Amino acid sequence: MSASIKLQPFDLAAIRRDFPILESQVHGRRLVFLDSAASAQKPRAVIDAMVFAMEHQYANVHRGLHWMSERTSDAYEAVRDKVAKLLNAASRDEIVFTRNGTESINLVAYTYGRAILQPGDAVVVSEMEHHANLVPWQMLRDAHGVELRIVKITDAGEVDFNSLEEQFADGRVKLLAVTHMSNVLGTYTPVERLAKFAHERGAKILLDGCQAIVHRQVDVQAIDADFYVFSGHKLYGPSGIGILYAKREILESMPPFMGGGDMISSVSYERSTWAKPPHRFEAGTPAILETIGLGAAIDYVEAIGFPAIAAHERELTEHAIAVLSEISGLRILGSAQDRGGVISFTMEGAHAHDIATLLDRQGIAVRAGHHCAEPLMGRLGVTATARASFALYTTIEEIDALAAGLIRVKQVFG
Amino acid sequence: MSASIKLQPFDLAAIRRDFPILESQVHGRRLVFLDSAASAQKPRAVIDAMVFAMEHQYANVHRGLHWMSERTSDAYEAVRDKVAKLLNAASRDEIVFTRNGTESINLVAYTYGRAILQPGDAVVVSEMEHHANLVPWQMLRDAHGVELRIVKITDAGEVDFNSLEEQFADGRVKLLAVTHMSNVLGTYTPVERLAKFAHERGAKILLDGCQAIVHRQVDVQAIDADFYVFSGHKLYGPSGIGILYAKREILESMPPFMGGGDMISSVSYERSTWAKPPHRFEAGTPAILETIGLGAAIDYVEAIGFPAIAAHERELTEHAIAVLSEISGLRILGSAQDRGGVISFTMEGAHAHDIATLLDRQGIAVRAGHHCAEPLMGRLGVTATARASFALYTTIEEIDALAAGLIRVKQVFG
Amino acid sequence: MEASAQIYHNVIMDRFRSPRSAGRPENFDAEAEGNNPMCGDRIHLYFGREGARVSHESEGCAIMIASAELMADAVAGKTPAQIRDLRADFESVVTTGAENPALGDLNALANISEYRSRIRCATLPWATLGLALKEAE
Amino acid sequence: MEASAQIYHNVIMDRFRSPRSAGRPENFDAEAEGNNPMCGDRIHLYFGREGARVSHESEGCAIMIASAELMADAVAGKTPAQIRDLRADFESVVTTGAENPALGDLNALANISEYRSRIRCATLPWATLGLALKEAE
Ligand SMILES: Cc1ncc(COP(=O)(O)O)c(C=O)c1O
Ligand SMILES: Cc1ncc(COP(=O)(O)O)c(C=O)c1O
Repeated sequence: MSASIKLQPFDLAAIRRDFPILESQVHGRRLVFLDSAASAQKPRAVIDAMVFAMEHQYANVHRGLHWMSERTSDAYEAVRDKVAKLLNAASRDEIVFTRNGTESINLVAYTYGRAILQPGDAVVVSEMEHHANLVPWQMLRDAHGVELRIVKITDAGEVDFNSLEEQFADGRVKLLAVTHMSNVLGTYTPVERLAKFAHERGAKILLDGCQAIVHRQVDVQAIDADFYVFSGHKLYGPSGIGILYAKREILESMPPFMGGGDMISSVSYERSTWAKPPHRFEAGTPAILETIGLGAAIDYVEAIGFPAIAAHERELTEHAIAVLSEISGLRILGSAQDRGGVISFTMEGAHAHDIATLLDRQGIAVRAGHHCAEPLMGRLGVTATARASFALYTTIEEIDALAAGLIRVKQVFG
Repeated sequence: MSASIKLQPFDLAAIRRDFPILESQVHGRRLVFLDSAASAQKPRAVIDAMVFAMEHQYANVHRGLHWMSERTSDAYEAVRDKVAKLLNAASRDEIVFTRNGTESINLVAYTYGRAILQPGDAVVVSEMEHHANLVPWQMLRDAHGVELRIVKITDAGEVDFNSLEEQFADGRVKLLAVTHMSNVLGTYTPVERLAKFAHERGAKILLDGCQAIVHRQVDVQAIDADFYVFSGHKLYGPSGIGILYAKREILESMPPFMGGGDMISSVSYERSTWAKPPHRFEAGTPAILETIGLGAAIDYVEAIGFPAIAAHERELTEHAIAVLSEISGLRILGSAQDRGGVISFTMEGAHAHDIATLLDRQGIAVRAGHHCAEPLMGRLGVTATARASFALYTTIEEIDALAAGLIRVKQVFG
Repeated sequence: MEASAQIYHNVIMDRFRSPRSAGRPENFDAEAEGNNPMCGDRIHLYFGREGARVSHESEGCAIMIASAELMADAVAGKTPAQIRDLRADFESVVTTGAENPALGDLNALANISEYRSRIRCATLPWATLGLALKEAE
Repeated sequence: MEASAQIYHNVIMDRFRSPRSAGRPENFDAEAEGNNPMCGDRIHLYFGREGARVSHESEGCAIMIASAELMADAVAGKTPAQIRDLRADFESVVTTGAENPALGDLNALANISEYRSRIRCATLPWATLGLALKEAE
């Protein structure tokens, strides 16, 4: 809604008031929400933007000549500019709206994967990928004869460049698809270095930014990313909207994914011609309200500013590592040099599920399981972990509550 | 929100108060919104349900063990039951959540189309399909060698059963994909008869219910539909959520569409196994808030009741045909026996775009163009039409305003 | 209907009703075809180098046809470079809505700027002329 | 922690900490494997027809392991038909939360009904026993 963004000082109490749900009680306790990496809560500004559209300015986009449709199209397309600016894309036409990060990766696997990659080419992913950045490539392998290779991670949870060298050695790798931040270990990957590495060897790079985009400034041109994907719902926006960024010439080389309204230039029975990107990849009525909500979320985050968010979350993460490390029998997984506010852990004698349930009784929401990263669990020698993750609204007190809660878990399971 | 639905008498004034946007002014005139077939406006109940979730009960679904996640999963999965009941599906597991009707059809074309249909098999669509039910089959034809055939419509705008016989004559047709209601002509197709026709000849039937679901009770078991698709945003729900219904044994035979979280049973590098339907087809974080909004929309529509809605819309349609027919030079396209509240027309001497713009100056929103049905335009011998479409909140006065507006258009273009 | 008059200006309705540059001329140096697939507007344009004569066969809305007509008037006698400048100035008028005194009657289309989806109707003849100019080079 | 005590009942913690039916027996008539791919819970179950003896090798959460233990107690000496009835009754307890006086200690798991995603932890041993019973037929 606000055209010019004014930076606010980082006022945590005020920020928390922006998120109505943080007032909630769970089992008679104030909610301590440490599951934002799965999906973040929504600020008032996002709720208001969606309500405003539904109450005052809504119609289908692109296809109408009337006032409501024109204004809704303007609001919707303005978000493409916001996302382009957020990522520092060279052009708004490099931004494709999808449902979520998962669809963004599948779109690439179905179109770039089947039309540009050739049987015999290889795709490399890392040992710490979310299923969203593994299963689409397995499906591509099985349907299209592209080889799938796995680059190892070190015990610290970082990409192993020796292993990367090996995977690339025969020159058949055409795509490196790798996370920008692990949703299990909190590791940030060295994306500029990875992009350079891939490009020097004639491969493109796809970055799964679902976690990273929430916590730090991303500049796709500085990184020289070929593809960058993320989900709106983790960035304080609504569910149902995701982003695929790709370089213009790559998008132009890609055939469409889904067919239908809005993605065509002309249609006859014999032959249809496709619209230019990004519309080529956006078939049917899009997630209009959700896109508008995402725009409000981007404005919100940018008004606070990534430097302030990153500083706050760094403090949280350091504090969390310090207090959790003091709990005997608790093991934090991963120790990357560059890591963010996602902490997975196990506790001697207590299964992750029991930890999560016992914390929930105390109003503390953490996640437990394989976090859609089953192969990584195998690499770490566990079947499941508990995970606490932090957002811009998380407080030091909440981390202390987690630590206290875990000590109670130990008492039950001790 | 309400478990038991109580039927209300059809109180149009009260219904209009449920839709905040209907109070809007456009160019200084009260909005007359006659573009609901493109996307419907949202009642307070839908807005409230989404706001409630964002303010009080939100987390990612399925993957969490904590209170917020469990309650959100409950609210989300309850909508599957509501949709199953709305369609009278035999089981909730036959309901797949997608982004929109377009994605639902693409999902079928990518999975059923590529895994079950064989090169040389034929798919039949009609001359009055929306691009959403044409382009995916063209893409399947070009990628997979399935033949695409077109069944003619009569001048009245009804499916021509002689033509249908011809298309099926060689026994190669395996799928009949046809609209349940035309978004241009307002024609309802005889779906029970079409299903019986297809089944007797060994073909399955897919019905595009994007328009029909809004206006009449649909019973997929009575129809004996194999696939039924629709979009939430036309049924007074939010954008970003669509439905694919398919018979259980068909869904079970289909491979997944997109890969990622939530659609797997287990994942290893070599091989992943798929979850059972419907989850097999729902990769990644779904449109949680939008699904909850759709649930509220279904409750809303069912509380009013399809018999009352259909009766009201029949009255509107008859009135509209009567008053528009009196305008000399105005031609209504299509005259099917069984038709609903979507009226396309042309006017001598005035292009559809000019009609729409001139009506917009008077606060009246209609659509103009090819309505994502370019081949149908060719069949009708026009390049574009203007279209007025009615919803449960449309009034007789609004139709009179349209007629008066069109008379002014004639004055300008006369 | 005062409001609508701003868009369906007399000049526009006049040129739409009684086009002066319509039809296929006997001699021309280049021709080009333009269409807007979203609405079916279609224009076939003929360009005569001498005197920069433009004629057109058009099927479409009033805005597109009037724009073709006013364009034919405006470019008459101009050089290709001048025409290209004129096109840029015209596109800025119809996208911003700010009239440009140097453009004369072309300003009649300024108010179309309110209708983002109709701007293409006004600019289609100019885009097609651009193609014809390239061909004529 | 009173609230959590409702779920991590003494009976449950006791059987989780000191399982009595764990391990591979020397003789058995059927075996079956169960796992919950969503969390990695895994149980290998052995069934001896005589006296309906159940033992298990389990890796997983307290709820799953305690449930396996309590199941082993509950089915001892029962016929396959009785076991199937017991399973249905137990599943109704853990899905509805309503205790069933006839089920004795199995009611210790009733409160898991609040956690829809944990109900599978409690029912996994029973589903696996179902497989073993089929094999033993
Ligand atoms: C008959 C018909 N089918 C399919 C669609 C596509 O719906 P959506 O754009 O919501 O995917 C529409 C609406 O535009 C329609 O009217
Ligand atoms: C690293 C990573 N990639 C991909 C995803 C998938 O995101 P979504 O479920 O929104 O598609 C997630 C979130 O679950 C994630 O953390």
